[in-house]
Amino acid sequence: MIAYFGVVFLAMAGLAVAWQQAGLSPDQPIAFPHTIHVSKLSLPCNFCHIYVDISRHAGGPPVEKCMSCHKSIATEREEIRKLTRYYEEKRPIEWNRVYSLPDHVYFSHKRHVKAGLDCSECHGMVGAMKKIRRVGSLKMGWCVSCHRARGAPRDCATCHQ
Amino acid sequence: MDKPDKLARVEQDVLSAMKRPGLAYLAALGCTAALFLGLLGFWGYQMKTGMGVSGLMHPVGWGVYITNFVFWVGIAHSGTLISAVLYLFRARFRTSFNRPAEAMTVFALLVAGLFPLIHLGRTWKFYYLFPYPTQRMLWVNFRSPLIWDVFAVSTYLTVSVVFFYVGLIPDFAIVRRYKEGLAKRIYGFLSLGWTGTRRQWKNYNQLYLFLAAFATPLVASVHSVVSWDFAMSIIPGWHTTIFAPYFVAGAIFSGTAMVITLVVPMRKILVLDRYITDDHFESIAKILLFTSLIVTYSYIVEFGLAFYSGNPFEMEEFRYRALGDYTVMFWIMIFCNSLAPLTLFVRSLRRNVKYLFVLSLLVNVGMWVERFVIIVSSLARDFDPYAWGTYTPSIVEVGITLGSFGLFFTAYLLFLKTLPVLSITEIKEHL
Amino acid sequence: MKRRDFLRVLGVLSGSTLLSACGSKTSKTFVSPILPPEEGVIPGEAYFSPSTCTECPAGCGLSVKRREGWPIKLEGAPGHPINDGGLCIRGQSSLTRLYHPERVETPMLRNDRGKFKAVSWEKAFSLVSESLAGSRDAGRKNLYLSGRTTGSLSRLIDAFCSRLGVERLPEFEVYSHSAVAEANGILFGERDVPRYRIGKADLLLTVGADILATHVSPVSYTRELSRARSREDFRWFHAEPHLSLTGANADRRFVVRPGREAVLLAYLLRQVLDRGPRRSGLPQEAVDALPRFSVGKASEKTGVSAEELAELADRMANARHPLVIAGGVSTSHRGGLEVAALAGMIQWVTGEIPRLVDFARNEKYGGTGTFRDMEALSARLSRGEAGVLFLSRTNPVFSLPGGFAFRENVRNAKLSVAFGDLLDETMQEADLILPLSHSLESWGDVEPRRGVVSLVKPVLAPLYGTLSEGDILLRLMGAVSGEGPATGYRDYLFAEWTKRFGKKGKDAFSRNGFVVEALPGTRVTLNGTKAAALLKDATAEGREPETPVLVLVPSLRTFDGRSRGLPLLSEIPDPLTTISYGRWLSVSPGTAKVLGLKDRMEANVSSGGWSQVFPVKIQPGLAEGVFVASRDFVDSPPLATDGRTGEATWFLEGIRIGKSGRVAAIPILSGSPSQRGRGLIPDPSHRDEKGHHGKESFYPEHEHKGYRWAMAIDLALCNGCSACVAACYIENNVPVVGKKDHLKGREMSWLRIEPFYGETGNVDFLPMLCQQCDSAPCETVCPVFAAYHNPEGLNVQVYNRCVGTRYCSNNCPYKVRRFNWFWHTWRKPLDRMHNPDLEVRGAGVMEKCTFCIQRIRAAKDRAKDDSRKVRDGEVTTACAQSCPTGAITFGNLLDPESKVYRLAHLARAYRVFEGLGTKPSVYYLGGAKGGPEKEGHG
Amino acid sequence: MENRMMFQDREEFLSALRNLAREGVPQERIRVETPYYVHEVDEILPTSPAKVKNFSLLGAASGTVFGFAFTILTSLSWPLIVGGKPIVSIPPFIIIAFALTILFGALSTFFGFLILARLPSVFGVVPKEEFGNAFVITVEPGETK
Repeated sequence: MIAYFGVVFLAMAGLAVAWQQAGLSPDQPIAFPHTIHVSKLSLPCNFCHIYVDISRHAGGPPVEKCMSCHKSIATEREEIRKLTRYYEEKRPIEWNRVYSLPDHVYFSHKRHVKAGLDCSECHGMVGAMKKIRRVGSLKMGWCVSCHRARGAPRDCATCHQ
Repeated sequence: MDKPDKLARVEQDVLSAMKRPGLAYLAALGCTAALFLGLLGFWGYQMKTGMGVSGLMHPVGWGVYITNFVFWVGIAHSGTLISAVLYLFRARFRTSFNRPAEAMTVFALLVAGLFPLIHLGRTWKFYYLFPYPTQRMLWVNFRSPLIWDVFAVSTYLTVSVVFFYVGLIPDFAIVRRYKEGLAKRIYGFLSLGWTGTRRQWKNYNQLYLFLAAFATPLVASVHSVVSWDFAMSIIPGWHTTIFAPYFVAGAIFSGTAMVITLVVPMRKILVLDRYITDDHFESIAKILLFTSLIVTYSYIVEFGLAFYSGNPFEMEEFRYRALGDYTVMFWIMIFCNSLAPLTLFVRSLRRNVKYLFVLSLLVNVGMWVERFVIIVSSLARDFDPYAWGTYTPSIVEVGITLGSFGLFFTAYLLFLKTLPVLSITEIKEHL
Repeated sequence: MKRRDFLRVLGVLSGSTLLSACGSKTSKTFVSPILPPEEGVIPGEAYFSPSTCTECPAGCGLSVKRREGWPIKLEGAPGHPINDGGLCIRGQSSLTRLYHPERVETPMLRNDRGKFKAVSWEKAFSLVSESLAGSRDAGRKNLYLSGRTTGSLSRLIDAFCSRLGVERLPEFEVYSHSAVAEANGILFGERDVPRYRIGKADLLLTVGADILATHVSPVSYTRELSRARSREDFRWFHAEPHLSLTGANADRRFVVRPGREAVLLAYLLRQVLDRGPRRSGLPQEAVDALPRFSVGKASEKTGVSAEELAELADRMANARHPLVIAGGVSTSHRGGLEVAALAGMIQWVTGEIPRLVDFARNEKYGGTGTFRDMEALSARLSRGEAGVLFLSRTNPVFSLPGGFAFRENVRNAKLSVAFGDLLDETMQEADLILPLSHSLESWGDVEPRRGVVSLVKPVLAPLYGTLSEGDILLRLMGAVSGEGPATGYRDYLFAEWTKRFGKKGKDAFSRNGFVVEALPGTRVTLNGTKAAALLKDATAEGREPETPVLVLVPSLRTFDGRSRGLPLLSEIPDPLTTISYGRWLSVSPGTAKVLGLKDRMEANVSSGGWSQVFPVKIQPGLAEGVFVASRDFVDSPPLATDGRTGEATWFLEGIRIGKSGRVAAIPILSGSPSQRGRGLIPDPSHRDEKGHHGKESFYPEHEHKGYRWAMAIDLALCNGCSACVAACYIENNVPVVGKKDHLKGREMSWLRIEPFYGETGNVDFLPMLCQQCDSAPCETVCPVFAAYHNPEGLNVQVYNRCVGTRYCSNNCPYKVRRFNWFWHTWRKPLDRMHNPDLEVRGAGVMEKCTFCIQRIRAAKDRAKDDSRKVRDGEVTTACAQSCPTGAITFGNLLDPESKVYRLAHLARAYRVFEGLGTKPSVYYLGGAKGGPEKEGHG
Repeated sequence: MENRMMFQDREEFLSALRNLAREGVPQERIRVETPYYVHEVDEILPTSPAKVKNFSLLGAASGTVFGFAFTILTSLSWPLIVGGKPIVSIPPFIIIAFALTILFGALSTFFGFLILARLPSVFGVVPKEEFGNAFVITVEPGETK
């Protein structure tokens, strides 16, 4: 009997772990290197993530913005060709989410940025990641521990919607 | 015949139950098991589709499931009463009942334990109910009677199982003697290697005494806690101070009835008349009568309080309970729990085992209905008249209820074939 | 040990755990658009743009709430001349018309087998233009019939008709108020419904006019009424043969014998002439013609008690600015014209024209045709005179009496072309269906009231290949003349607007969403001769319908039936009967006793050759011998038309009622019509009932941080119109569960209107929502803290923590918690309405009113940005926002300056079941409908 | 060479035991096995009463303490107001503490018994020899004083 449940549990646990690992660092339609843009060119985050300090959502850069430089820069590279193709075919780029929260969570980038939090606190050293991978579990405990540490509100209604 | 043979005779009589199962037995087991499988099926269906497959609605959020929960927890009680309380009181007749009674307690609690889970809207989140450290850093609300339930019932189950097991240890040693090969090893293992040395007996004796002492308060506490699920709410018809004693009495009442229901056929089939005599039944019948009177008294008090209170909500509630949509249930309850048992004032009836059996069935029905009436009729007529509504159980709920009986009797049948149905050692001791 | 025993149970669970693990609908991608979205538009923020509601002819101003480009809610436009922020239940639900799963998506042509087949617009246009020409040559007339049309579209239709030689028929409205218009035409030469300035009156007498629910412009009237009611001296009386929502809300309601309204008014007019200050006189000939009644006689004829008549007369005579409004059922019987005329004369005599009765600002029903016109049309069709018949935004096949045989005659048209969005009876009879865009998808303007122009502005591109009526007409004109569409309707409108308002005016118009043009006042004089002629046998016997009579009334939820298709409207119960789904017949308690009818029993109603079976609902307050059914419940009733006004008579006379013996399953949501003296609404006559302010708590009070959100609901203003309920449904993604679950008592509404009837049949409405109790019984019993109290006094429900024990719901004295019995789904594209600020709750979770916590969160977010506290009135709940009467006030109870604080501390403020010590945060303002110190009604 | 005496009759067994006691055979050399508890044995060979009760007391006490500590500390770790009641509301916690008192008490009594009775014993699982319903006295060899 106990053995049986042991098996069931292990199976479920294994599944859960596999599930997570998969989501940690998905491939992107265009292998965008944060290393170059953040570290080398040291662009500020909100140069591309235009809404990060005015909205819940950080938002991605309009393709036009990418093209403003990449019309001329590194145009021969395969990835940039992809980009140009998106632009010419007027197709929006659908990036795979690395950080996604469930529906019942209310999270506002604006509030956290305005509270003086540095992006790296949650997103890690993006500048050092050739391919973005998730740092932090995004589990409730993960949020709460930080909220506890910084005396941020722990009223359930702040985050649960 | 002289003493030692008597001892051997006891062993043979009791253990004869454990010989190869006959066709009738297997058939019975098949039926009960099938019912239980039905329960699992219905439950799965309910979890997949949603609670809507039950008859529950606004305002009646609790129905048959909670009724079953209270019913089965109630059943458990008399087991403990007979095995622990009567032990402390050194009541001799207990010896012939305590093993089946304890078994009943354990199985009833296993069944009861299912229902809080079955009635959850999101059963798959049931672990939220347990206070264990999680990454959420969240604990449970210890102010909620439901959490009290979790603690009370699981404690009760644990203690009962230990008590049951401890009682079995010396008997396992005896069974071991009659078995060969693997079975011998298993029973040997279960007996923890009991040999009946002096040290073992000395500590065993005290262990049993103290377990009895620990179990005794549970008889009162557990069903009080269960009753507080209702008494702690503000629903007219639930929010009453008498609920705790009222429920405890009811629990013992129904449990005792269930003991009779179980033991009468057992005695017949396994020919244990020598050990379970009519005198024993008479004493049990007296308990039944006594608790029935308490329960009846509680019914009267409930109505008395309601009408004396002058509280319009209470008054309407009890008028409705007796004369409203569930009036039939109410009067069934009165007949089975209050009127029928009065016949036990007649000695001949107390000693008439067949009669007792029938009566015990009535009481089982009556007590189930009592819980239903209390739970449903109160919810159906609470404060806001706009929100009033009536509830009728669905096929799913019926199936699951039958399934719970299936599980209970499956367990009991297995018990008959695998464990000594009476406490051999004790009978020997009292020969 | 204990763990293991519960693990034993887990065996079953583990399976389902995996099943339900995958639930989140969060999109797994995020998008880089090609271009940055339009200036100032930020994702995750809500934007509002002005438009106009087209669900009924009233033309209320909208402010459309959009998220990420999708309209997710309609709200009344604050400051709009018609509705000033309020929006009715139908207006709220109009959004479900836009996203309706069964909208007509493409033009459809009936093929030879009678089935509809999708065709291209080009095909459709060429077909129409050919048969236009064809039938003109064949000597047939091309006809254009539409519902009431105002503003530029009306002019475009004229242009279209003259250009293509199409005859434009008088518009068809089921409720065209032709009796009133006719009377005004005869008396004052203004054939129209004037604007009534209720707000300025100090005595209002409404005769049959259901001004709160369906009459002409309900929200506008409701707003004005609230304004009037805020004045101590205002009184409102209502006379009607049946029981309407309006009657239920008047200070006092008189039950008049059907068809005897004229006697009442004649009596009053005489009284006013005799005693009142006669500001403007009645020509002698008319005075002579006016029949004279003693109080007794009048009372005997009308069935209104002599005392009440006398008092009414006194008040009428002494009032400074009395206003009489006749309409609805009282002007739609054989004596309707006289009733309307008498009302007009009282208005004249009391000199309230033009002060309260303004013909300069007509409600623009002049151009609207009558049933007589439709009779004529039907006849012409039967004679096969019609070539191409355009049927736009109108459903005569459903609305016209059976006798007209319109359904059959439509088929005689060479080509019938129906415009519409949802397939209705008329469209099903048509040969060609041209799908119309929803007003949220199209440009346009309406002029519901003369000089009041309201903007219709698209907030999204059409979901399907639909066009606005304007575009269709323009492209048709193009197709016929062969040179293709001259311009789009948008350009046409811009030109029109610039022409009408000038360049600046046009910009202001499209910014504000409305324009109120200055108009010269119209002087009218009463034509004595005609008046006299009308009065001669105004009160003649034999005019009134013979009882028992079945009164067919417009419906709060579906108006003339045009809103039937909208799912939300059938989910929300009718406030008087609390029936949500299906049809019913309202029967008076007395009659029910006599006939041995009970709720839900089926009764067979027959009159002449016509008969129909209805489930019965016993309706307190209904007069004996009077039966009521909503117009759209009745299939092609045998209605007569009044020769003089062309108004249909909404009375089925001398009906026979029989029991069918069957019992129908109709969901009656209320568990009890009376409140059983439980003081949910304390009787204003004895205040003390309201009683003790809660119990003393055994525990110390817990303090609130910064805010304590609270609500005040003025029961004297609430009229049960249920607009708040609709608003709540849409704002909070509350699922529509359907009839099956309603029958089980599983409706999901977070906010409900509870009607409670008194002995006299008077009714009070109690909006019941989560009371956000300060010592909430639901919180204590939750084992997992899913229900808890937050520092701002909100009773929060954490959906994702809920395990679904339903204990909280059991323990809630107000029974406002709703359990998700199933996985609720929204048929696509209805899910577009979802408010992204809330989770859509899954099965097994308890939910309830949150005081629109998402709105509070947004407001606090804004406040925090410019580091201040949320201002009073800055945040309000969806229900409060939509309420046409302004009965609901939301705010911070800790702020002594706030409006809610003031109201909560009024003498008539109380909380429901205060004796239970739950300390609710919702304060109800008791008192009679008429306001604080006024008499109760009944 | 140990010598064993087996009796079918309770009384014979007891008298034999009495004789041994009178002969002054030290207790630790006498091993007794009985089919059920025979309280006279303890009178004949007096020993200190069983210690199981100490475990009971210890368990029960720790149960109570843990019960209160657990409820109070967890409530404080994430204070949430419910029903306007204080964060630490003792009355409900008493119920939890009570339940845990019983639970811990019962369990520790049981385990106490196992320790004191030297159970489970590996050799006992399938003993070399079984005496059925016989009363057995085994005297280990050694000199009598």
